[in-house]
Amino acid sequence: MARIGVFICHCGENISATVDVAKVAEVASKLSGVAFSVDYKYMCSDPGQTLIIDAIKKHKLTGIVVAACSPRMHEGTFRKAAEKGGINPYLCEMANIREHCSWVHPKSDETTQKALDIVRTLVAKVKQNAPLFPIKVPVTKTALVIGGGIAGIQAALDIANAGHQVIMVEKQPSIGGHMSQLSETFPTLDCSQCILTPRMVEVAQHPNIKLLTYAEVESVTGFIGNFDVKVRMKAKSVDMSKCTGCGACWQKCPTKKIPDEFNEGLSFRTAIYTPFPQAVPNKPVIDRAHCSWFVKGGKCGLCKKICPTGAIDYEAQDEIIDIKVGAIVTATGFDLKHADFFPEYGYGEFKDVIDGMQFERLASASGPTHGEIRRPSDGKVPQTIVFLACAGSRDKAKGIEYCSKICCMYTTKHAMLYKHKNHTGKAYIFYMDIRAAGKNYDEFVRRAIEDDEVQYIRGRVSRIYEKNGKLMVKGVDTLMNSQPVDIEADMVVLATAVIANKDSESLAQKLHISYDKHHFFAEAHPKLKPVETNTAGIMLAGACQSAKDIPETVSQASASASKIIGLFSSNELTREPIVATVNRMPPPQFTTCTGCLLCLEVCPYHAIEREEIKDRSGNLIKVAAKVNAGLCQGCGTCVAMCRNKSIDLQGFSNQQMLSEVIALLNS
Amino acid sequence: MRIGYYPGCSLEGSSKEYSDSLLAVAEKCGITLEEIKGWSCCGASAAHNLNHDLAIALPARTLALAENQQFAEILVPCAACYSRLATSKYEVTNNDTTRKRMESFLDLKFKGDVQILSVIEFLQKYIYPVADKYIVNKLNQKTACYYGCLLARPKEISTLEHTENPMEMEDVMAKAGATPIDWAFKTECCGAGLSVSRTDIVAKLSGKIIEDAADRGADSIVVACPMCHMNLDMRRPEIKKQLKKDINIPVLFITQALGLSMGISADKLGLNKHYVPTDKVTSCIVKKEA
Amino acid sequence: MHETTHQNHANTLKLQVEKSTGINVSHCYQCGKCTAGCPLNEEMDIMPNQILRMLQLELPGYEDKILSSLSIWLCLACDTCYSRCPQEVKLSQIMDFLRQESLRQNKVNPQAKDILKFHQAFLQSVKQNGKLHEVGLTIDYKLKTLNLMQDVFLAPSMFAKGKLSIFPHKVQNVKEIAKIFKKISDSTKV
Amino acid sequence: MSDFEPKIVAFVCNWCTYAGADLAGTSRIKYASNVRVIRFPCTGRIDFMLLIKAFENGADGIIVSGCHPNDCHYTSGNFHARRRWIVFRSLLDFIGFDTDRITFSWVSAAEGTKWANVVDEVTDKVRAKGPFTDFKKMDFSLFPQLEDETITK
Repeated sequence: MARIGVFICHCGENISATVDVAKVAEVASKLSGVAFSVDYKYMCSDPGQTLIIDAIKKHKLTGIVVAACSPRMHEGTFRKAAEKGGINPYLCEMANIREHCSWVHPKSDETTQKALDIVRTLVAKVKQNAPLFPIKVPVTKTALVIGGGIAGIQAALDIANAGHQVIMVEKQPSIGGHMSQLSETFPTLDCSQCILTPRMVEVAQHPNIKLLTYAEVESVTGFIGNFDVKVRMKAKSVDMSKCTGCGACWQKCPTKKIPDEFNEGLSFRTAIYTPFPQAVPNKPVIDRAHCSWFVKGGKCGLCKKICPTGAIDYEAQDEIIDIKVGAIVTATGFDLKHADFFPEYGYGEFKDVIDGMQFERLASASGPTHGEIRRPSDGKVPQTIVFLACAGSRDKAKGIEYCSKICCMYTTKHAMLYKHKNHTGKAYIFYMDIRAAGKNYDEFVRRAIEDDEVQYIRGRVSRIYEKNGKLMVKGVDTLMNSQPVDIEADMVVLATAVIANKDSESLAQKLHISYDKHHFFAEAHPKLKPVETNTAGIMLAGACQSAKDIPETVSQASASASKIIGLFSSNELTREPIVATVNRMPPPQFTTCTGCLLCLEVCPYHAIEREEIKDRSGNLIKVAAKVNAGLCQGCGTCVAMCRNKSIDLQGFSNQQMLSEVIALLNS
Repeated sequence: MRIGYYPGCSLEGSSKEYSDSLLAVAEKCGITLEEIKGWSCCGASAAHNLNHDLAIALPARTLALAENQQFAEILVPCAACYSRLATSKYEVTNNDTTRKRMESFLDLKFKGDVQILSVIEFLQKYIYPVADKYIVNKLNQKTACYYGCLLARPKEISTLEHTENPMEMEDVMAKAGATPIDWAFKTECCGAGLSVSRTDIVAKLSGKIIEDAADRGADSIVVACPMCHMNLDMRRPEIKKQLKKDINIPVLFITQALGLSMGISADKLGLNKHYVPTDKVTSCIVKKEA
Repeated sequence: MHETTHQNHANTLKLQVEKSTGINVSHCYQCGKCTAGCPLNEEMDIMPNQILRMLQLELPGYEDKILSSLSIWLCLACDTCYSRCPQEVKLSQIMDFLRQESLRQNKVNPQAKDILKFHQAFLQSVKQNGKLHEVGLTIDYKLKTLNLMQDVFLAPSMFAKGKLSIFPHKVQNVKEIAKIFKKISDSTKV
Repeated sequence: MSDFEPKIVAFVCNWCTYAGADLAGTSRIKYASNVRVIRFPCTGRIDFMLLIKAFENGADGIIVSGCHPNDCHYTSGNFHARRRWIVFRSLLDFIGFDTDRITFSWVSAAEGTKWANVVDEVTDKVRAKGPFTDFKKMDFSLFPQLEDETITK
């Protein structure tokens, strides 16, 4: 038989001014199962809590209802008091007679009656409460960082510097990502590689970081604190332990005409290569798609002949390794939408129509022109450059509907860099809006306009065509009565759209995280959980979540790292026991679950698995749903979906909710 | 396979040579075109400028007739007519209310399932595969293929693979032994229906087209639309005034050019009907090497 | 079930356009790409994107300016704008509607009278013959516009080249065409 | 009928509407005292059979309210609730139930005023309809029984 205690709080006069608290206490004492009832001025005060603790002990209470403020305010307080009184904290419920009653209704019998109804409802609920125990999950204190761009580098260093192990997986032969391709960075114009390279080296040399380059995540299973990850180590064809990075091989490699990805196709590389001179690790791999040993079946072999340490290994195979990690940072970055889908701009057709990343390489001191802005077609220095912002962004017809966020700033930077290098040159930017919201960003744009005489023209360009070696740009100036503006340019730079990586969808499926319709990974909450995913233990950093500039990317990476450091701060993870469970009973029934697995379909957290119940000799008896308490967040959508009530939510069970409904309406 | 033929008004009048050359080429390749009985005007730009219902109803009438005469396909060589018929079909087949409205105007029932072929589609489908057999001459000249607007746009009805830089006419002309040039104005507008009412505008727009073709060394311009032809050929005096220079590039219908490569006589192809003399075209022609 | 019903205060030109064409005028975000590529932008009094802007704003006075503009009559429906519009606003269809509305409200720009008369003469010829009779059209147009001397030097050569015929080709059942014209004109009067 | 005061039961989610009702409280916004709130973690948790139970036990009107679309604390629970509601409503319509007595709304944690308005509007609406007595005429055998036999009223 239940022995419930009811504690009515006056909250000073906040409740007692409109609710007859004495009457509530009196009526409550007569409710079925109530063993004790009292009202007091401040239940949350020390004496108030002591009153509760003593009452639990004295009256041997099996559950308590505190009628006071919102549970969102003091549920934790009173659950602790319940625990001190010697009962399970989850046998405490709160009846909200302040926010939902005394504060919103006038002093009247109706208000008191409502308070009574609320108390009665919660008494009915608490009678159905079962003791619950926080769920403990062991934590493997190693983090996996997927992606070795600036986001991954920042997250890895933060976690490693906090004393935890980090494994970084990068699919390219070198870490560095897109940031290593950039020339200078807005709004300070500091050289990108100058600030990035030291951090890349730090990653490689950090005792707590294990770097796996030319590697990709193959599969992920498990849950927060306990992920099992398979990583594919792609065959590098070079034994990293023997290679010294001397460079003899790539200087001699006869296959020299492969478009260089790092230079965005503006130069060539060899088949055995490092992506760029500052690569980390600075050791080459063989690109098997182009190497004549692999393409032509055993021809060439020059690199093997000249390697002084015998590091070349044509026989090397892909390898799958297993790692165990407690948390994952997804930092896989972005792609740029190729400009081919704009036939009216002639990208791919006219050599001097290039995209923003190509301009970065032209402007970079380590680029194919050593930092001089020269036309790809004839190597001449262009006298007029037209930049097109929103080339694919905010264009639902041919591109993507969202704003790529970084183009306004980098286009300004491009025009500025060009003007710094060619004082007499003309730079025009066609734009729709200048989105320069960031510290010192708008000042940067103003500097370009006021000091460097970059010409901003508000309007889109309809078409570009070539005539007598010039690029004819047909635009419009919507600030000038929408007059057509035709410019004869030597070079055109398209600020192409930032899009999700092409394999982001398959990675999201491996990680069981959500992604939006543009294939960017989805955060758990757009405002309050911007770095977590809805799979506990997996965080997001950088442009894989949405288009971002460097400062934002670094902030998010550090935020991810701090979440993980927090997670690793104890040996066990404690989670609220508000989780779903599938009922179990003795054989031969085992469970009432029929294995329809509708719950599995609706669970937003992939917390429900298919379980096969087998007899001792391994024969399948039945299929049922099983909840992984490590993943379940307690929303209860599965419970409402279950056809025969085989799955239930602890803390909000079917019995509890039904008891509330019935008690509420039957005074 | 019966192919219905919709010449349209221009091909019965000012652009008779387009029809003549098309029929001659078809005949050469053993293809019969059967004129749709009782066809009427598509309404052209006048109808869609002044009355939306009329702009749908007039072409719909012809479509309904073609359907009743059991044509699976009809050839509409005039780009403007093609555009109107295809738009009408698009609206009627995509909107049930429109179809019912049109049926009540026309007193005709129809489904809108007749396949409408532009001249380009027709050449691709029926002439291109067999052309080698009949081509005896090499045109041996640089030619600018001009598509204009109505074959290329809008995307709902255009059958060209690339709106901005189509290559379908180039393929045909290359087969006829011409060298198609890469130029910038192949889908720019010639001024179209303003030919009579605003000749000044037509001279300006068509002038730019002629000038670019000349700048890039074209010996001839090839078109597939009577309106484009009229503006580029017949309006040449106004264009000359506009450009302040004399550009004498002849403008041929693509079927005339193809006909020449098949050895059909210039007279039969109606080359004498042009304002800009076509000697430049014919003088380049050489015998195709076996 | 809370439903808020928005009461549209007036039947603005924007709403009429949207109702008739099914195009959401608000999709236009004024990038100006239509104007930049318009072959007739140098001739227009109000640029294509400005027409959309004026429709969007629904300010008093704008409707008259749109309907009495020359631009709506110059538009050739070449669809260059639509084929490049990032927001897929089919401007040519809006222009079709605006012309008809301009005509209906008798607000045709004086400079567009010739264009209008050409179209009217054209349709007249089609109504009479079922097909266009180019000679008939030319005579009718000249009488309508009093541009009697225009192209007068072309005509003899056109006859000589067999490009013009004095007598119209007629559709067998001409009355049928006239009936369609009548039905449509009746339906719009209602 | 003039002194009839309807009983309104509100099934709300913990993260948005419950918090919105809290905000109405801290802002001291007054509204009809007819409503009684039952707190769920998420609207996705709400079994619509409980609505039937509420009517069976004397409720005159019901509010179901949660986070706005795309704002669900659990990502998608409110979408599941909405989908189930659409199906459930057509079932109720089919059997002739007055679905106007059930109000589905989105009230966020910031919308204290909206919560008060929803309660007032629903109360007025249901008050005008009069007490709900139809359940006595209804054949509840159409619905599977909930396991309430063990519960003492």
